[in-house]
Amino acid sequence: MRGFFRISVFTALAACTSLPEKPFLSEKDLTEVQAVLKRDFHARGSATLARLEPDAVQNACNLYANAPPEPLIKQLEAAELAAIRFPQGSLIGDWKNGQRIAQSGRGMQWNDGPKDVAGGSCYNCHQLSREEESYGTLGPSLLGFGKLRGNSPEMQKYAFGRIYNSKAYNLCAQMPRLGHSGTLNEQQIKDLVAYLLDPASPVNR
Amino acid sequence: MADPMKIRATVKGDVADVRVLMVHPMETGQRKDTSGSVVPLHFIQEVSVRVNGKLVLEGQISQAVSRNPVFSFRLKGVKAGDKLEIAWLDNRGERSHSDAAIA
Amino acid sequence: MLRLPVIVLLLGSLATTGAIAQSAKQEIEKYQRMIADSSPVELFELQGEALWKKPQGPARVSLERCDLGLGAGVLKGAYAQLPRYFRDADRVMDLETRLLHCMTTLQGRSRDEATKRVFGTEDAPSEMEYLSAYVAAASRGAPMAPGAAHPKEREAYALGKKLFFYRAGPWDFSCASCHGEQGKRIRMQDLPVLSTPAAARPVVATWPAYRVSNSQFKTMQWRINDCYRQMRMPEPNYTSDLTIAITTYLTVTGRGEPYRGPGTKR
Amino acid sequence: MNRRITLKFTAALAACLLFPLRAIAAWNKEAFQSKTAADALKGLGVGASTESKDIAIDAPQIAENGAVVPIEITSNLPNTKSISVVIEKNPFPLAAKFEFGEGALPYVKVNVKMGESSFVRVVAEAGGRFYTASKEVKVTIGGCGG
Repeated sequence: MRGFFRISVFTALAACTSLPEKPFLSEKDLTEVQAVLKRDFHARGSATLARLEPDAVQNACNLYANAPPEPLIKQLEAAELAAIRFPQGSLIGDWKNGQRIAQSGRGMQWNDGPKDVAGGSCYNCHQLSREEESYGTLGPSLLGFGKLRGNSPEMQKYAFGRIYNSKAYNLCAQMPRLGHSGTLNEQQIKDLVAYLLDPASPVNR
Repeated sequence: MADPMKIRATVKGDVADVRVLMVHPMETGQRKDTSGSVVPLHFIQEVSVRVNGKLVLEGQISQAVSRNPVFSFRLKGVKAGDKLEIAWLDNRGERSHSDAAIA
Repeated sequence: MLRLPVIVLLLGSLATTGAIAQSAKQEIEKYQRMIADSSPVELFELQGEALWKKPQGPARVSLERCDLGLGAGVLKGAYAQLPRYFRDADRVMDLETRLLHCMTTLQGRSRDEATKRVFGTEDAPSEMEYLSAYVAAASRGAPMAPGAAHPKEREAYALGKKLFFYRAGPWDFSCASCHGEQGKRIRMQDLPVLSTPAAARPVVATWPAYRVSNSQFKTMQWRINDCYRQMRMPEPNYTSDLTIAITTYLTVTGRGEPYRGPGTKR
Repeated sequence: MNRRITLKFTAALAACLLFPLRAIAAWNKEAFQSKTAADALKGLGVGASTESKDIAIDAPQIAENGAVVPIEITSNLPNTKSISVVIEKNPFPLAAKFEFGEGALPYVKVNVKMGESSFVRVVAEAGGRFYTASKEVKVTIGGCGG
């Protein structure tokens, strides 16, 4: 036990200190890369060339190696938050459907058909329930998310917003903006909120 | 005629390690192709291994064996230069046969 | 006062989770060793050899006189020195780009015909896949030493590096989104931090590779293409400078280890 | 071109001449088409069997993908005549049966498909009796799943 202790503390420290090299892309670099993308990509299926157009969030995160100056972060986060369309009433949908969405890695790819239902790819990066052992670790574990935080209206709103547009809360977060990008619709996000917050959901059992 | 097999047989002492690769789709009858139609059941059922003409090992297999099957066996009492023959027969009656010298 | 036990508890649970993750990692490594031991990759090499020697195109010639960088027809060790700058084409080329060049110049085939189906299926692997297996296999044991001295090679490396970290598309992903942090995984798949030599080396030394999950042989052009698909981006043009730049950046970062592919992946 | 055809023809002919008859045992349809492990064993003629530590199964505890699960089996039981592999949760559990004649060691390595996590049961026949061992393999999800 003691051995494990030391190892995990050490690993945790090592992970914090040995971040890989992150180059600082200049304005000129961004212009160059954008020109290369426009030249060397073609549209396929639903993946049109319009997707290459950068927005303010991407520009800021690229230009400052994911750490823009604080005022810029505040300004852009506020704009992202303001653009979230929060539905009225309860934000808790059907956790069972939420589980299917969390499991599915489909959607928005050029090989996805127009009738294919998109997923949230949640398990690719997060641990969510004990039942599913094949979970990714790029994001934090969300095991017991609702059990730890409750399911108050404020918490529902936070969970909904975070899934809809993670950049409104953490500007250069690695998590996709699942609502903002049109990957998931309002009902699907509500179902994911239920999966996270419903006491009956495997996340909280 | 099916694609060739790839046989590797190396002897150490009097025991030979044999590895054989076969080209076969090993269709389970449950997979759908890109157009959405079910690919019919198609798999190797029998595999036989002979040394200098004598049957030493026989396998019956199902569609649960992976695509492009790879088998490893061990033969004893053999020496370099012995002739190894491996053959398979699938559920459609197609056959393949390859031989190799033990090295 | 109250905080300490909570921290101890938390650390304790972290340690247990760590131990489970550690054993899972070891088991997956064992799985990967076992599938590599019994991989059908040699079958692709055999078919590739037949295609390499088969006369094709209007010129009715084989690829046996193709210059992969070490002289016409020299296969041994040629893959290990790619991508590299080719004077006759005045550009940096990776394996598939160079093969395509030989198909159009030596065999007289049109680019359209030669690239009609570059990524195969489990039922019908492509010519490029077979050829990549064969050519790469002829570099087994040779240290990976892609071109990194010519100005155009340096240019490709620099562009590849920028592309690696550039976030774009509807999901705001860059290559580094998944391959940027040590010890992370997607589902059960470990993610190498490809911007670091230590993590890039074993990857560079084993691509192209056979994928057991779909029984297909996968080339490096496919690898880049499929990452962009999963990044929800449009599709990169086959053998475009962009794809070669990324491959150059990854290969130069991971150079030095003897080639031991074509590999076998989950 | 001509030579190729001749070669192929000769090989095909040789295959027919060398293997004109089924060898020792024909494919056991009843056992292979069984949908439960118990029926498959019955189809193989396996009655009572004893758990044995003399059967070594080397398989990964976690397979990143069910399409290829390598399984390596060694029997240390004297006079092992056959080794059968049963994947309990597969739709058709019996995956393979190998019979060893004089000149073959009771060892085999084979890649199998597994639809889901399951116990892999191995039954060895030695000296007219049946022995068994099993190992659990967890099938997981490897990549992005898209």
